[in-house]
Amino acid sequence: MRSYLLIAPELVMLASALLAMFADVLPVRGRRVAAWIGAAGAAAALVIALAVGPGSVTLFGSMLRFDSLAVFARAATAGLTSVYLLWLAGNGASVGRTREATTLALLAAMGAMLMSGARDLVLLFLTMEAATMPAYVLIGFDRGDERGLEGALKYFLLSMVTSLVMLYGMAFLFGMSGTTSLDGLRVTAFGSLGLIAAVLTIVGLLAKLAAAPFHYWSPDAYAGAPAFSVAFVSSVPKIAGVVALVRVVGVLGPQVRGLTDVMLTVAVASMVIGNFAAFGQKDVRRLMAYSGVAHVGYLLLALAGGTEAGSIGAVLYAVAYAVPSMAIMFVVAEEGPTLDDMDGLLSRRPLAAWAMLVFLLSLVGVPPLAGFFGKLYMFSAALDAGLVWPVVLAFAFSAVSAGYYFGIVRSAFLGQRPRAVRVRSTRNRAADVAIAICLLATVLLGLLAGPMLSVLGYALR
Amino acid sequence: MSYLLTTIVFLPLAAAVICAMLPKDLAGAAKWVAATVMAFDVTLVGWLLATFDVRGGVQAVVDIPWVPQIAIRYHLGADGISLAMLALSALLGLIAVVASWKMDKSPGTYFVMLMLLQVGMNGVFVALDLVLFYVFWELVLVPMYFLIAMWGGERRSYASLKFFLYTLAGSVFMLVGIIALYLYSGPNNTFDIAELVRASAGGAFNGIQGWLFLAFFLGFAVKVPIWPLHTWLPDAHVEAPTAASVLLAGVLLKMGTYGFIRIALPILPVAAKAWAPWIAALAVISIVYGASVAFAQTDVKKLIAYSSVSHMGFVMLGIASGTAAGLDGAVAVMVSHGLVTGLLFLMVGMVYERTHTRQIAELSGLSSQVPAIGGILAFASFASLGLPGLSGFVGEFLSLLGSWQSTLVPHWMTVVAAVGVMLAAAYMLWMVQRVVLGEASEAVSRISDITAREVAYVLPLIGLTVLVGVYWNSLLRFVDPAVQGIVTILARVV
Amino acid sequence: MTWLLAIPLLPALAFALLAPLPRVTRNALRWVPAVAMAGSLAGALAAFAMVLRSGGGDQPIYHTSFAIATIGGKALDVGIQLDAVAAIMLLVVTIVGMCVQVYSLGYMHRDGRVGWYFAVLSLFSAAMLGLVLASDFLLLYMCWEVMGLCSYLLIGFWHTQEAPRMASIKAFLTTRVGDVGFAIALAIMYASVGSFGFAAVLHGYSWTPALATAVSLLLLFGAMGKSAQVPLHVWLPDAMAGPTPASALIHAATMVAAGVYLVARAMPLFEISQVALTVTLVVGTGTALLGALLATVQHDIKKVLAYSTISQLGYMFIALGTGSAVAGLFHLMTHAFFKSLLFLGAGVIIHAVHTQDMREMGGLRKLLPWTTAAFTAGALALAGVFPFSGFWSKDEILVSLWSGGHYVVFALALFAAFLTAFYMTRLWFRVFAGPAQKPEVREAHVEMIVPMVLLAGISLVVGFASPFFATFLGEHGGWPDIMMAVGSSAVATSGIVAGWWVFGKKAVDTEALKARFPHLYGIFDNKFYFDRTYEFVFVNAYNRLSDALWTFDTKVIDGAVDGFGHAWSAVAGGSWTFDAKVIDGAVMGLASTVTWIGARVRRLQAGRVQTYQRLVMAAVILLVLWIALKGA
Amino acid sequence: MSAVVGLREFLVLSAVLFALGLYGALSKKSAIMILMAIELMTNAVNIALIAMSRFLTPGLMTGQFFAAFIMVVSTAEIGLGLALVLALYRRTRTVEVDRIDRLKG
Repeated sequence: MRSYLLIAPELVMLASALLAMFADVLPVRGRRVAAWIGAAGAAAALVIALAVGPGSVTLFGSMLRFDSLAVFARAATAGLTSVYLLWLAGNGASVGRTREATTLALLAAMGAMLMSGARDLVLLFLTMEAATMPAYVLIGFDRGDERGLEGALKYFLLSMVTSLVMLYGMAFLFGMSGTTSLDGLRVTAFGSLGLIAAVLTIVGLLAKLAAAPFHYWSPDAYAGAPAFSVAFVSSVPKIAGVVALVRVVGVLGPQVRGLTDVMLTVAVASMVIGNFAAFGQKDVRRLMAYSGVAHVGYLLLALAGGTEAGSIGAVLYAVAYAVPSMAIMFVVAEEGPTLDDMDGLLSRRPLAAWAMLVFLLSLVGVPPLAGFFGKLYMFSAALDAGLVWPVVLAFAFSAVSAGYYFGIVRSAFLGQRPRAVRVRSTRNRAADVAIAICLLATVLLGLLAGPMLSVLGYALR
Repeated sequence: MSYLLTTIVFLPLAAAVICAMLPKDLAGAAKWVAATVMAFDVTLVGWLLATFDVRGGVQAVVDIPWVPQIAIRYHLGADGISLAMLALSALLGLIAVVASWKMDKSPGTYFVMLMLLQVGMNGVFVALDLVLFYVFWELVLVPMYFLIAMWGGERRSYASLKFFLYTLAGSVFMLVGIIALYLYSGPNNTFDIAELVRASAGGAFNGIQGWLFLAFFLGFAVKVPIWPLHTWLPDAHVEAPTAASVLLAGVLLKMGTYGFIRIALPILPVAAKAWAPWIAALAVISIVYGASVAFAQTDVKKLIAYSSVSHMGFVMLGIASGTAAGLDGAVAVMVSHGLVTGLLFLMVGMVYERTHTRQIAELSGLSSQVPAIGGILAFASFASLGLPGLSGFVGEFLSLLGSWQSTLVPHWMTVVAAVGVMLAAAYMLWMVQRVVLGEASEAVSRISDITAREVAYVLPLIGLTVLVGVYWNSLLRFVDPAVQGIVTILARVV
Repeated sequence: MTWLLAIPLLPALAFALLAPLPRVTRNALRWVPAVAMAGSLAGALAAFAMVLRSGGGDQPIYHTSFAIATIGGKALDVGIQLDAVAAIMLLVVTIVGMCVQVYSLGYMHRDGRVGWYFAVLSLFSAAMLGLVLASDFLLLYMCWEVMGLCSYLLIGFWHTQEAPRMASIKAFLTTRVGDVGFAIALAIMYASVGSFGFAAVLHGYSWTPALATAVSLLLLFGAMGKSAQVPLHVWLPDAMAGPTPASALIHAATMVAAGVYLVARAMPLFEISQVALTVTLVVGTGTALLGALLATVQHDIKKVLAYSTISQLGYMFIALGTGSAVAGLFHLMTHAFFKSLLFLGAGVIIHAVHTQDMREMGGLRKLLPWTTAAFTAGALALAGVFPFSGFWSKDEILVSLWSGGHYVVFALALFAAFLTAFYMTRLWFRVFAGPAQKPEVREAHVEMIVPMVLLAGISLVVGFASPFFATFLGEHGGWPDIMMAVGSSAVATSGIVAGWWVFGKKAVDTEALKARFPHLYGIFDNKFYFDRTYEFVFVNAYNRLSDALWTFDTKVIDGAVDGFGHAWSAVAGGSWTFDAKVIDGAVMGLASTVTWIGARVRRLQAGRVQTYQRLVMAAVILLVLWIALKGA
Repeated sequence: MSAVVGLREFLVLSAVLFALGLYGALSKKSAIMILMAIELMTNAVNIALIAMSRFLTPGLMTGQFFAAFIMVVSTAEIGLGLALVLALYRRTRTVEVDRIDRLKG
């Protein structure tokens, strides 16, 4: 029984997912009760995950072990999902079919939480698919809109192909090492065939994170999908994705000589394509897609360094990226996807406008917000590993990124065209509370970077 | 562990929060909140000035760990130079609030921005940890961007984004420099300036001082501004509202030069000495270039903006010289430029409020129609062209002495700088000639003279300009001991 | 002895009191500066008496200093001292200052801004007194510049008219050109000696000849700016646009003399380098000659006096050039008295006939008896006629020239003396002799007459003090020898006779003369083309340079950032312009270029899912190949 | 070719199948055909896994477990993919992947 306690958070998520799915059976009427249950469930999972904390006990024959990195990722995923569902509860009317959305979100989050603890190739594959399948449905959520379905299909086809490439690689990894557990892989000597298998495996993970040149699905998927699903898909699964990448690279990195160069090239490619493509975008969802590609580029740069500090920094930055980008998508979902919809936001909703500013500044990396400390921490690790020029490039790009992020700010603050008809706000307090929580998290993640790092189990210098 | 500096720096933040909380109809009260908080801030700084022991080096220190994992400390402290700049920043902040008393366009947000700007400005001069310094450095950018973008003139969106991107691009290099310092700072890495100075003396950065200095140079040079990185300044000044351009010219420009004095010189003395002739050359170009271009301006505010480029050229000349007189002169120009150019911008703001034009061609005969405004504008112009007996002369004269005395700066550069002083007289007097003297032009003929409120916020600047001009030690008493420390570091390096 | 500080501070306080007042009250209190000046006069007399009692000599009898700044730990001292030279200069400045103040009460009482005039006059006197009492070059330099400001304000007093406005900025900038040299001299002093005090710089430091030459030449350059020596003399004639009493004080007695005083103070330095002395001599001679020549052709009475001042200052520089500071200072003193007298007289004349053009004057001898008497005394003193003071001081200079062996300069000086006598007589006959063109002229008020008479008396008496003057200053003094006296008197009288012959008897038709030598007269008329060359070489060139730099600033540097996009469009062809139109929000060239690159990068995102898949697989294969090659 | 069908033959078969499936996924116009090609690739991976498990680690069954899991997951995913294609067909009356390109840029 003792070992089931370890995966209690995931079980709670599963239970609340099922409850949310059959919420109409419950005596309580109201459309958004599912979202409330989901939010409460996710919050409970967060508390339990933190309470249980890291342990060395392995489950299911050493396939699952939650060290401090995994605990942080689980807690972050659960927390973000809880905030997401809270916002969903607030915005139920405009979203429609909240029960399905809540269930999908919870299942995807559960998959992601398990993935962060996966120690075995098989479990890695299973949890990865568990995390992405609901994402396909979320992207294609609005059955009536063929753009959403088209986006979902593209996402589906591309991720299927890349997953199969990963599987093919994993098969050969298993072949050569005789075992599928990550610790086992560490031992075997890799010939040139092993190099290829390793690269193929990495490709699957990189595609999930939408790193260039495997990012092609994300701009179309995000542009087609409704904004609220992009909010979830573009932020929560990525945290667990980064943790998985850290695990795999941690294992394969030392044995595969060229792997760090691959990571480096992919990182630089992501930064270049992500930042340049984001300029001149009129649709905020597509802009955030490309910004996602750019930020994954920064993450991969830290991982390319190959140091433990680099991986810790990458995970911290994944959270520091997820929180503001999800919150931005919340505001976009409430206001409308294009820049013109954002015009005159300050006059209509001053609090939302200022919150939007803080989130964008965190993404640019302006201190004292979370983005800055994440980047500072990550890039000092990368610099330490000797990647001088890529880091200068990364900093230069984050400065350039101010150009396109400020496009949103300029229309929100300086745009004169308040929307003609004041649409009766379908939101209630809950949505604003969710955005406020994100705002608090973005600022505190910056100021309290110290405690955050100690939670990550990083030995105090 | 004194909490004085923390209160001084973060008091305006409290004001900002209060102003933000004010409901729409009470927005008018924002200015009172800002004024009282800034007044209290200035008194605190005054008290610090009074109890400051000139020989005591860095005082009022607070030093607690912030992000222990990578040795970032919340470390504040003030020595003579920082105190002088802090006093300037607090005083100009208070004056800026009083000067924007009649701000009617969404005043609540305006004063929130002004107070956030004040936090950044106060903080940057007392931060002794590089990351904390960088945090305050960047913190200033966003409020100033909004002050220009939302309350500026016609081309405000162009000017504000240009200002933001120029400085941000510069600060990117600075951040890389800071991280490189952190990594190369010997066994236990640190961001703390004092420890970095000791590490540098111990030879920690010997190989790469050149590259590090380049990184910091780019970051600071954009802010100073040094020719050719100056083109953002005239646009930002012309489009910014009066109070914003007073703070921009009075305090923000000094963050760049303060960076050189506090960080670049002490931590990278070898590179500073190697680069000195080049910096002096750029400084001299800035002086003559700024003066010449100012001579051709048709817009008064642009003229004053280019004059700032010229004055900051003197600061860089003083810094490049590396001598006690040069550095004293540099800090003196920083303080006096803050007072004098702040006064100039306030007067031009008054004229603009009344005549709604800044074109020199349309303005003339101020002294016959509004003698008080004309007189003060003339007084400020004479202080700006470096008339002895007023603060402008002190800094420029000491910079010239320092650069002649220094072995790093070729003598012909000091001669060109001295000619630059004469050129300053040319464009300033040419402006006074056409704007203050002569018959009252049509735009000027019906305006009213200075009001009591305006006199109230102009008087302290006039008083200080005369005080520093007549009794130099009123400023140098604080600045000189701090400068001696830096000169000894530079002297130790061959 | 700290009451010495009161001498410069009293007028300064008067200015500080009057300046902030509103115009009406300031006009009412216009007598305050006069009272302050009286106080300074009393102080000056007391100081002179004390120095006299202590027997003069070159050691200061009182010195106090005050640390104005600490630089690199060392204190920078500024202070005042009282020695023989200072005592004399104090006397000169306060006496002339008092006369001008009293005179102005009458001359300016109808002017609307008279209060401001007296306030600035008072500030000027304070600065001059401060300069004279200064015990170090730094305080001297600071007072020097404040005087420049006051001269700017006084010349441009009637700033609503165009001419005074242009003249004032011309004066300030030309003197500022000289001050550049002065500032660099100070920088050298500080670099080598470490302080500015007279004692430390002049006596306490062993200067190498080269360095001494550099410093003295730079100081000379500064003095030339302030004392209007060729080539920096162009501002003085135009400065006549200011009120006449102000010109009397500034452009006759005090400010222009400051340059001479500076060189006199720094004489020990000049003596170390022979080069500096010869340059001073040459500059002095050139200026003396040029001033005298140009004075002979001016029609404006004040312009004549202005060029005469330039010429006499040239004389003082000649004296300094021969190494005899005493002769220079003596001539400075005498010149101060009789030249200010002449200016005050000219003021009365202009007030009476309401014009400055001598061709409209004449026959004033009978109409303005007192003025004529006083003016004539001054004119004779200037011409160097025995027993007037001009004779003695000019004689001193000629003696020092002769004994110094500068025979050529001696001859030129004599010729200049002849010209001086000639143009003063020309002026006298043009103004006082001949038929009265404006009969209804009244004599000046008493406040204007008394100062003139006083100055006339001094000009008569002070000459006799020449032997005591030298001993008082610590040099060996004595009566000038007879031969030189006779020689110079002969030259002076011949000048007067020539002047009477041409202008008194109208024996020569000057118009015909002008017609026969049009070319020569052209040169004179254009003041040797100094103004025109400066205008072209410096002012216009600088205007063109600043316009060029501004366009460079906005077009090239700024353009480089904005234009990068437009330059790129030439490379990228039409598509860019379409994008630029669409993305009108592209704020900066840089930003619009990046947007353009973005558009190109996004071209791959063409929407067909299979192209995506092919791209992905191509990337995978590339990676695999690269790893395999690297791995093997 | 040795009479007995060894590991090498299985791996060759798996590679051929994988390549064919990949070709089909990349070139076929109809979405249904792409899904079938993906199914082909999945089975290729399964064959490889089972072969390696049989020949290299006969004692352990990990490879086969892995294959079993893959089959389960891939059926679910293909079902989901078909649902997507069906929904898309109902809206756009086409399954031609090339004509579904309204999202771009």
